[in-house]
Amino acid sequence: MIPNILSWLVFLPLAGALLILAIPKENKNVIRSLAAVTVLAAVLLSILVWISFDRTVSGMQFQQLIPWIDLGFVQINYEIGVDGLSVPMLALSSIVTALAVFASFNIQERVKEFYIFILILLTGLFGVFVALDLFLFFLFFELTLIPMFFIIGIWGGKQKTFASFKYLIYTGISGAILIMSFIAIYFIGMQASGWTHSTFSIPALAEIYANPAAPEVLTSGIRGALFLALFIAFAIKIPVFPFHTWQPIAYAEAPTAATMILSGVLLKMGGYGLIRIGIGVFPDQVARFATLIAILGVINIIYGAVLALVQNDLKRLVAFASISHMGIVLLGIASFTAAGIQGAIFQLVSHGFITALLFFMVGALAERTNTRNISELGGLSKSVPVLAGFTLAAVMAAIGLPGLSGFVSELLTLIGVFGAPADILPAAAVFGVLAGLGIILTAAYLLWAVKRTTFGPMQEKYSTLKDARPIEYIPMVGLLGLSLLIGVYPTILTDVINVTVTDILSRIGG
Amino acid sequence: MLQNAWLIPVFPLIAFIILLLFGRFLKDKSSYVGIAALALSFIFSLLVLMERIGGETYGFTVNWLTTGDRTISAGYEVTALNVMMLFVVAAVSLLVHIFSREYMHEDNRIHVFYSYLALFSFSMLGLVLSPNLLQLFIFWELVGLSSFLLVGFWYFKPEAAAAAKKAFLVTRIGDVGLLIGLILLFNATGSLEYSAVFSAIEAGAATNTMLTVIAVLIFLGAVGKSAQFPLHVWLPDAMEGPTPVSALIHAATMVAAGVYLVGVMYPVFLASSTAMLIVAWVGAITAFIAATIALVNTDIKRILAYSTISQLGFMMLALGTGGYVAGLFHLMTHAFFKALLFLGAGSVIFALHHRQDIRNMGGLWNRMKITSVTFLIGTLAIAGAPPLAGFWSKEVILAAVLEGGGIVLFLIAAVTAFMTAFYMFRLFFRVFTGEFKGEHEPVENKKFMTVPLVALAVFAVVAGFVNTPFAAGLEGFLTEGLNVGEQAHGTIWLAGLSVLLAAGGFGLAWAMYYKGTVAQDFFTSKAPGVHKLLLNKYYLDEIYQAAFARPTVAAGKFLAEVDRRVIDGIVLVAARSVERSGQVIRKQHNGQLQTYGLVTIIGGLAVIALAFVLRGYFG
Amino acid sequence: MVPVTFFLALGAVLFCIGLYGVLTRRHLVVVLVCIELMLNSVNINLVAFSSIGPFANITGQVFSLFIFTVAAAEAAVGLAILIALYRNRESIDVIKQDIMRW
Amino acid sequence: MTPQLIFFLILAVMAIACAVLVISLKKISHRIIAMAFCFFAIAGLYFLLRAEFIGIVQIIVYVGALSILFIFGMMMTDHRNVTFVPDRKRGHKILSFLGVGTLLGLMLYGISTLDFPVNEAQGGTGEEIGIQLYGHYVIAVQGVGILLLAALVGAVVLARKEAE
Repeated sequence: MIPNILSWLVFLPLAGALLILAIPKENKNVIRSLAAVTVLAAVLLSILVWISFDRTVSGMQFQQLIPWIDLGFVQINYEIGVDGLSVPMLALSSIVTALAVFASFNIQERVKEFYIFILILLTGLFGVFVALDLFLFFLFFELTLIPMFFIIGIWGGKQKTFASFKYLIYTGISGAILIMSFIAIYFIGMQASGWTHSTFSIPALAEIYANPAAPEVLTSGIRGALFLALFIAFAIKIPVFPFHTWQPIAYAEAPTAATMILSGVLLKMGGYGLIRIGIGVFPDQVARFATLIAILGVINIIYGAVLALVQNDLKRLVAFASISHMGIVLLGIASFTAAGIQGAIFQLVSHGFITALLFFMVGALAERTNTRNISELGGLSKSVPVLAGFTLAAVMAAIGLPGLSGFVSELLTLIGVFGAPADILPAAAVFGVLAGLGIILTAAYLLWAVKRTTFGPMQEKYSTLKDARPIEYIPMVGLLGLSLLIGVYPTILTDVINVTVTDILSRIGG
Repeated sequence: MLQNAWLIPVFPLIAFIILLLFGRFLKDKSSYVGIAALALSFIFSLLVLMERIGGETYGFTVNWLTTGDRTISAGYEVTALNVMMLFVVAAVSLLVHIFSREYMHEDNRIHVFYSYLALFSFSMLGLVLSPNLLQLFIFWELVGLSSFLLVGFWYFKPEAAAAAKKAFLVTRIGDVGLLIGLILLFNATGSLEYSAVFSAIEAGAATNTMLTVIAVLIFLGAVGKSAQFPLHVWLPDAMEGPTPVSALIHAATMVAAGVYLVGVMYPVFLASSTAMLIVAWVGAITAFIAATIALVNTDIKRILAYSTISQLGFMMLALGTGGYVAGLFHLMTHAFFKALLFLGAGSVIFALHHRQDIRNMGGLWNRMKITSVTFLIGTLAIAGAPPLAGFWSKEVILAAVLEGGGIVLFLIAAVTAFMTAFYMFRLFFRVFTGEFKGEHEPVENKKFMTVPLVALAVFAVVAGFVNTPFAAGLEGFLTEGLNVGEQAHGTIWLAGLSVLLAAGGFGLAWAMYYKGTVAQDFFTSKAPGVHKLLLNKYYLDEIYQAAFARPTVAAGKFLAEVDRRVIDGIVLVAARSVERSGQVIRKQHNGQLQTYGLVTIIGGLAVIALAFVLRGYFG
Repeated sequence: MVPVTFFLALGAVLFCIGLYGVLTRRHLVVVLVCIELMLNSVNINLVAFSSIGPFANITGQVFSLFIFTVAAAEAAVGLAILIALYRNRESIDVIKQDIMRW
Repeated sequence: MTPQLIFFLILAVMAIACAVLVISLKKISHRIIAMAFCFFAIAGLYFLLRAEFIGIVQIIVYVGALSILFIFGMMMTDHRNVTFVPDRKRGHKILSFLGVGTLLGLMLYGISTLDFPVNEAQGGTGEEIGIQLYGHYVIAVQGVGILLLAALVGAVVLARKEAE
């Protein structure tokens, strides 16, 4: 066991980025292989964390605490650690990023900068998922924003500038709300502890907010306002209707690898934050606003699905599918049951793999046909059978075909929703049935898209397309294999999550 | 042997993986891989069946998923019902694999076809072996996937692509109902194991309303899969797939899974009389309307498809009226004779170079002897001619309906039985008798195609003898240790009525299509409106299009506009207004140092003034 | 002894006159002159406090020496800029020096 | 009415009067001379405060060097034309006057309410200042030296005619 393994993990990609910085930009292949080696090392480390994680213990593991900024009245620590919620997210980020690196080997211009940005992004992601200090969390949260802005803005499609600025401004607003609410949580926490604690540490704050020494400070209005501010900040990231409009264009314009990371992992920071800080610090408020969250979740599911139905651009279609699928996370959280929260976390991971695969497939098809317009495609099964087959498999995973991971998260979430306590989520069955409707719609728009792109008579102009290159098998097989793995044997994932979820629920007597 | 039952689905799985990875190198040798795997499965299931008769139920489970303090397990189970199903599925599947070798040998994607077929066999056998509802659901979806893949096998035909999508989507509606039903069941009883669920329900774990809801939702799944009204519309379209697929999936096995599901969950249905009533009526309506559509259709495969729907309705009707054994017995016999009919149709279609319209057929009796004879056996069996398989199973169904369903349902069943005999013989006479109408003289097909026909014909003759009024072997076997209520038995007058109905149907068809003593438009000219209605399948496709598909797409278009103009519009307006105000304020920066200085002074003074007002002078 | 407040008041008056000059005069040289005036008024305060005040000590005078140097440097550089500006734009009207906008 | 107060009043009135002249005279050269007198009066005030060294430096640096520098600056630019057309807007002048006046009022009010104990230091001889400068503040002196050098070089570079 490596001491301080989490710090190694977090700063390994940064070190890789610094190394790449030292390489002349003409040596593209050296840069590519160095990036690949770095991300593979990160994958290994994150899997090591996964393996050595003790599944029987609730609470944080591999903790590390270094005092960092001490201004007397403000103390910020470098406090990191993982529990069953973060461990899967670490693995998800490293794996999806690694596969995205392989998927982006065909990028030719500004290779050096591209991989530096990707690696910095990975450090930010790891940081977010291990940070136990609100301030640290925010720092890493913002650190992910900048590389992605440049990646979209430099390597994006036709409307890249507009897309990248829209992304920047939306997530910037999210970050601003986040830091304000963090500071408010900090000061109110200080008052609530009877001026005995002054901390940004999430576990300590959870304790303070659960058992305040000065309860009169924490009126239900203040708690509600703090939670809603947090919720909006994360809702922009997830994204939740009506804060979603940055997403389709950002996805559509970003290069394939970036879209994979963006949709596969970056979004998950929103869901993760909502569970880690939202449920972690304000469980009572989650219960209080459960109906609101569930309504937004169902709107996400159905709204995203109905809009995906009429998209003509494949990437936008998948983007709306992503919105639809993130609704399941919200619904799981709102159900406030072990199964529901487990389902939400499972969906974060599973959707990470599936949507990355979908975007990769769309990217691979678009690269060959030079169009993403569904109306111009058709009959691709004939010319590129392997790609078409993997596309179909990805679509099936997104539809929630059992045996692939999407099904497990839908199942767990629905078990949670139908079993939700009536005092927290009234009319749970209605939400469940609407989510079921969403599942049908998902099948409708995805199959319709498949029918119009890969099925049908072959078009002459696509008869000479090249099928999958060997390097493309790595992301395709990797992502599909992982989805299959946790779909066939979900315990591999749930035994990591389960203790943490039970612990969260037991702390609030839920 | 029972401990090794899990191997039965594994053989096709292995075949699937081999064909997926190396299929393109094996080309048409891949058929041997599939046939070998299925042969092994068939032998194993035969062994398991023989050991289970007179033996005990065997089960094995491992934990699959833990949520909170509840666990969902996975495993397998060998019960009386599923060994019967295992045997039927393995047998039909093996024969279809053999048949397809010849039927598909011209297709250069034959390895893909066999890999899909193996995937289907794996899923279907796995479905049957499942010890709990969730695992059943998992395989349930996988058979749906294989059905989708096989229907869409000729994806370059737009009709096939559309049919595949329709099949998946329509069954998906039912599947979501089933999923919700099983989740409700899980939340109510804390388990999904069949035995645990049943004992929990007996102990009163769920209220009566809840049970009805659960049963209806589970039945919704069966409605989708077994193509019951109103979700039956996908099955006729699914005939776009290769004919062996239609025989295996859309006649014998997958579509029967819905019936099997109701059979497996029978105690849940029994606990709710409302649910039983719904099952019975849905079955009856389905049986009736599908039979009426089959009367006028002219596509050989679609007639058989509507016949399948109608027969599945019969099974549901039986189950809904308490005829547990009757429904499942008919499931088994129907699997054999309908597979026989479909393969026979496949043989005809293959010989006629993929022509399917019966109006252009005729006179094949002398040209394709084996196909004709076996097809006749199938026709007789489905019409209910004694002592073929269909006679015995249809008779117990009629008995169950009469006893448990009342006179209205019985009349529907009787009329449907009459129509069944009529449209089947109409099909037979038009295809095999009369004048041959094509150019190429058809010849009998090779052994790979005729051997399965003969084998199935044998089954269609003898399968009925496992459960006769004289020796109700199947009934004892299936109901042992299960509380499914008293089973109805046929009387001699019922048997007479059944034979009479079959004979009536035969006679009318004979008169109209063989002898010509009754004009072929005798009925259609009397009621052209009805005829048109039937030809258009009650306009159900059009109604669904107008009621669901188009409004959804329209809503999508509308919401997309809303999204673009309103939601994104608000965002853009906010962004633009910031930009505009920036432009206005920018003009104030005119480069005049002294203005800046003045503003600074005044601003500073304002701050001081504020401090003055709020706190007094500096403190 | 003159009270220190008198010196402070004088400093304030000179400062304000200088400031007014900076804000309203249009000749760049005059503006610079006025800035010198403002710096001087600050010096008066420093020297006054170093001689008479609660913590009278020599540091104030040392500090004012530094201000002298800074003022000298400022004047030199300022005039150099002024000459360069005049050479390029042929005017030393403050109002016309407005290229540093937007 | 001590002699110091009398001298203070004389010098103060002189400084203020010269300062007002700086911003109100018509010709630029007159203004610079007024400035020199203003600085001279301030030097007198330093003597009054017994800061002789500072007073002498004031005369040398401001009255001597800086005035000459400004005169050079004036001569190298446009010095005939002091009034510019069109004039600044009246509103600007009034606002400036009001703003500056308010500031002055505030400061004078603040000064008038000051109340603290008064100690007198023993004057600032050159020796004492030298000890401080080259002892305690030696680094600052070095820094200022560098600043002056930089200003020297910078001024030369800026004012030099650009090579063609």
